[in-house]
Amino acid sequence: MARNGLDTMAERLARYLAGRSSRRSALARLGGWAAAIPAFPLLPVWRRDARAAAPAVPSPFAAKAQVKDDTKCDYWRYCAIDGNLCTTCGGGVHSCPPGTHPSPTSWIGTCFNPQDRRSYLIAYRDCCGQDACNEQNCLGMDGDLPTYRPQANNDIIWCFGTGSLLYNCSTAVIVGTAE
Amino acid sequence: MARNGLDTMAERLARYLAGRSSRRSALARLGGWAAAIPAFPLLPVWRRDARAAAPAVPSPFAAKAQVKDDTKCDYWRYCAIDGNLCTTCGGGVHSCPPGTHPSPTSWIGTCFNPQDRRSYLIAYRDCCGQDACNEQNCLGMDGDLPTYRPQANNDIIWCFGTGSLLYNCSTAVIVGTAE
Amino acid sequence: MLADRRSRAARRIARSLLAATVLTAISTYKPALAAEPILQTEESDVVTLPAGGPHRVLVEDGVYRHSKDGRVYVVDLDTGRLLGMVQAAYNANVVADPAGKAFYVAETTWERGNRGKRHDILAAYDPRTLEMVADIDLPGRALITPKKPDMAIGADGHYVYVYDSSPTNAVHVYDTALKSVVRTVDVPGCGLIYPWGNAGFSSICGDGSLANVQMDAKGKPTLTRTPPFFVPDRDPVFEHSPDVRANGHVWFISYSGLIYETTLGTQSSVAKPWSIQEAAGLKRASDARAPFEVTWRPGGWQLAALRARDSHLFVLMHKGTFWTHKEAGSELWELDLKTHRLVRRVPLAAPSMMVGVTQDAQSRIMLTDEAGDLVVLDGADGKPVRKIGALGDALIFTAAPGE
Amino acid sequence: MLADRRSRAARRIARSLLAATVLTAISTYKPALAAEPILQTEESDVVTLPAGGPHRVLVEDGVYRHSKDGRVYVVDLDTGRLLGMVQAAYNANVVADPAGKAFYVAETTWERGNRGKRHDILAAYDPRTLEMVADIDLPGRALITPKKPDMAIGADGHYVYVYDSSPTNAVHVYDTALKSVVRTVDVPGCGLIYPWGNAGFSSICGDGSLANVQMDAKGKPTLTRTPPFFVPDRDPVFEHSPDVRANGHVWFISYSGLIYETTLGTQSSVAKPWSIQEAAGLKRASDARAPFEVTWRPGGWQLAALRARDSHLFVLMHKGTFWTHKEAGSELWELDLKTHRLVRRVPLAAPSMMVGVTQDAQSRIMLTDEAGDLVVLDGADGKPVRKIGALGDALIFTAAPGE
Repeated sequence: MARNGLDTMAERLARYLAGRSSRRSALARLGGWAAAIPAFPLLPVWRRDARAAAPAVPSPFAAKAQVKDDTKCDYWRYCAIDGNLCTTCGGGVHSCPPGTHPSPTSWIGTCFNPQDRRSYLIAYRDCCGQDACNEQNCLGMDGDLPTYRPQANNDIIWCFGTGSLLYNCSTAVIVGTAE
Repeated sequence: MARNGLDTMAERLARYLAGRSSRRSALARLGGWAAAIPAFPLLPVWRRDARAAAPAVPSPFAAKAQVKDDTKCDYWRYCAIDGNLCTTCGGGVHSCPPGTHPSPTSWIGTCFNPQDRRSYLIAYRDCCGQDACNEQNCLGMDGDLPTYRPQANNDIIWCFGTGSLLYNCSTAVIVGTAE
Repeated sequence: MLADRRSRAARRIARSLLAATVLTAISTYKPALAAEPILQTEESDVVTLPAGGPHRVLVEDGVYRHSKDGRVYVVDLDTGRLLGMVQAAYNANVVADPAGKAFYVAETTWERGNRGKRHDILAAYDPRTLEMVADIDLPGRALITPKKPDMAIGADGHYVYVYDSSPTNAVHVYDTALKSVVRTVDVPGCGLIYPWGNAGFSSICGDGSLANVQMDAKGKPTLTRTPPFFVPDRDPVFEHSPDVRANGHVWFISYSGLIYETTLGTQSSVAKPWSIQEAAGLKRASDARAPFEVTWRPGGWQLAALRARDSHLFVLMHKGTFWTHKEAGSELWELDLKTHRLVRRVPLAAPSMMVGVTQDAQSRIMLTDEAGDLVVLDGADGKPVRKIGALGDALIFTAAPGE
Repeated sequence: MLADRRSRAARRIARSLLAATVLTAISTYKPALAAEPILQTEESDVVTLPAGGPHRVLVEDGVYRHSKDGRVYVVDLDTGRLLGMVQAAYNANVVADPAGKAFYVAETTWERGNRGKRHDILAAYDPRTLEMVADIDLPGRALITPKKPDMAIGADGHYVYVYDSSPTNAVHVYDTALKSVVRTVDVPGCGLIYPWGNAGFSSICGDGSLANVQMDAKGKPTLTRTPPFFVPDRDPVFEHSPDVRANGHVWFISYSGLIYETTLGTQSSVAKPWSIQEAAGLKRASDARAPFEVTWRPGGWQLAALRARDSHLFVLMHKGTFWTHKEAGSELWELDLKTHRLVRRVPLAAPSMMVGVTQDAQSRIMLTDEAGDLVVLDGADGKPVRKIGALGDALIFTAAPGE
């Protein structure tokens, strides 16, 4: 019954990098892990030729999102964030505040940018090493699944591999398009 | 220049038990440590025969104090307390909440009881081992001196000898009269 | 006047001597004339709680803003008083022994606060003295904003289960008699712990199935799987679905409001789901395939609580679209799990992320609000009983006796 | 599907492999077509601060309600932005290197949070990366609700001094070049640290005198005492009396409002005191001998701040009796220390326990309030500049460049 180590690792890796899907429905934001163990994944698919048929606004969050102020909860990338915005804690939208470290792993959401009307894969990388930065706290729930689907859950402390796993704030990093 | 260990210990002990004074002024609440190193102290002097000439209300706090509700900041014994009332944290006026431990040492204030119009020596013994109990927080300043007079200072964490020195709440224990 | 640097040991000795002397001095002092109208001198002591009743509950405070200082409060719902607290550091979990003999906290610290060696800890407490009766290091634990089913206890209190996920999904089995972890059971692709019987638990798997683990007398586990009974991408079930650990009965609640009555065991069985909204005379709510539909939906953190004696379920409900499953409830809906009918809708004075209920005849409902209050309602009619103001910072779940 | 219990080491290895793999995968990925109107993929990074100006300050948050999680905030007063934070656990203290090369935090942790081995720590930080450049254990430190003079740094930044009091009063001398404690100086009967020059400090003693410590080139200390210059029982001087560490100038402020201008050194000299209230055209305030007199009095926590360039003192004042020395100020009084005259009374929008000031020509005044806001006023006229809302829980003191 035991599984070999590489399989297990590949499966775990798949979870952390999950969210690969070319479907244009709301389901696109949900990870592909449950479907199967994929071949060793590199990065999300990036299909430029699907650009012409951009999806309609895919979620209630996206319908109200803005693209100008990344220190506010309704900024488009924060459709599935849970925690303190690093942009208000001394960091940036993809930068950790000084004195903290970005988690090399993260969970992945899919957010719709109302400006170019594309959906992007967003890695919510936590910045770790100091206790909570208590500036702007936000909770986006688009596509957030329970922890039995860890790749799509925003309650897990995504601080693996950063030394101490104390959670300070969250970034929202574009890692690909979701088309 | 070195002092022998016993002297130092005696001096420290004196600080913790300080406040011995038979003067009936507001000064009575201030410790006797600075005056000299006393003979090895036992407990505060208790002079019954001074009873007849009880002092007038000795401080602004005492003038407004009440004797009925020990969960309120204006309870007479809290004239010089600083912190969370153990009476609101699962303890009592001289009892620590379960899971915490009373400090064997404390600082000493002198509070006036408006009911019997006597002044008592009050040991503010901290209860230690859990982080702050955040119920009723009070700050009495009667006779509170800076930390260079530790026996009369309410900012020191009086948790020596209790394992961890995390401060949970404060009790106000009658240890003698101040007459 | 100048002494040179002294050893720490010497200071320690001096300190303990000092402490001992002062204690002795104080405790041998007695007032000479007890008849005098002078307040007696007192000795310091520590409260030991009397045996608790059904309204003495545990409330976990996640303290999100200062998560190193999470704690568990012991609260008397009848007086509204805080009876004591223990540390529950950094995304901790707590479970109570079914017979009330102890409670257990799984927590995590680093030796230098935010750095240094990590300790994943299981601490056991005497519920009357709140003194630790065990304090061991676990092989690890999952660091997740705490959900109740990240930790569980068997029906007879012998095993405590602690969920781990770094890096593989596993459950550490702590033996409360031996005071040590006796087994780690891998549950690949699955998470959370819903206990059944004395030595069994089930986990929810990423494909919508259940993994059922039974341990034999030696603690050796056997795992079985059910077929998938829900589609996680479309309408996942909440982690905080309420259960009765003694008989392994769980009512899994989905984001859209479906209830899957489940009997756990080596062959867990799941009944056909029914809709909370339909039970209330409304239309069944949409799932992720129609996310824009606004209707009453379940949501919150500990969003549901079960009163086993009459099979009543209390669920926090709010009006919103799909993907609002963590929104605080503006109403509390009471449902009869046997008849699948709504008993009552209780509008809340303030939105609540949490609901708990005591199991006794005069049951009490517990809610919270943004200010960290613990709001107590009468379990019979949902009427307000009292508000325990500012009990904590982020009250996230409760544990009531016998639940 | 069941794997038996695995060793922790194996999990660790798997975990680090995993992390390394993911990092590599991400960092080698580059967008193929930069010209396309598609938002570029990004890499995660960590902010390094540019060199700071005079308005980049440190603010200590004592977090009284969760004191294990005290912290020091780095704040830009011009933008009102939080630039970063570092841990400052349990009654910590912070001092900044006079040239801005580093800052130092003295803090205390227990390995299991509220229990286990205690660590008294001195951590040094790079002020632009907020990375630790030293992290050593101290022989001990005093656990006191933090006052600024519980820790100090010499004028050239070579020595950092940490006050200890358990059980004897002593000062640990940390050598910032050697990154270790090189000396512990006992100051029996005295407390607090007011530095002067590169290798000297004074402490206030319980009888109202000063102890002056000078260390020679080898760090060997010599101690001298001044005669008492105040009566502590009657009118003690505040711990948070402001100083200029470079030249050892301190203005000791008494509870009643007397100011003792003092030049520290091996032979510290104290000038005849003058009254804040008299400087404002009022009557000199009573001391402990007449405690009921209600008048304007100094009070708060960091209740006074000094702007060295024009010798202006800012003091928080409130109306009250004696024994109200920790009451928050309802006005800020600005005094000229050379002429002993009141410059300005600034009524505050909310009472403040803390005042700080920056040392530059466009100086800023920092205040706080019950909500943990950092309120910024113009140092020229006391007019509001901005409010940094809810910066922390209990802002207790500030450290501005060059103070």
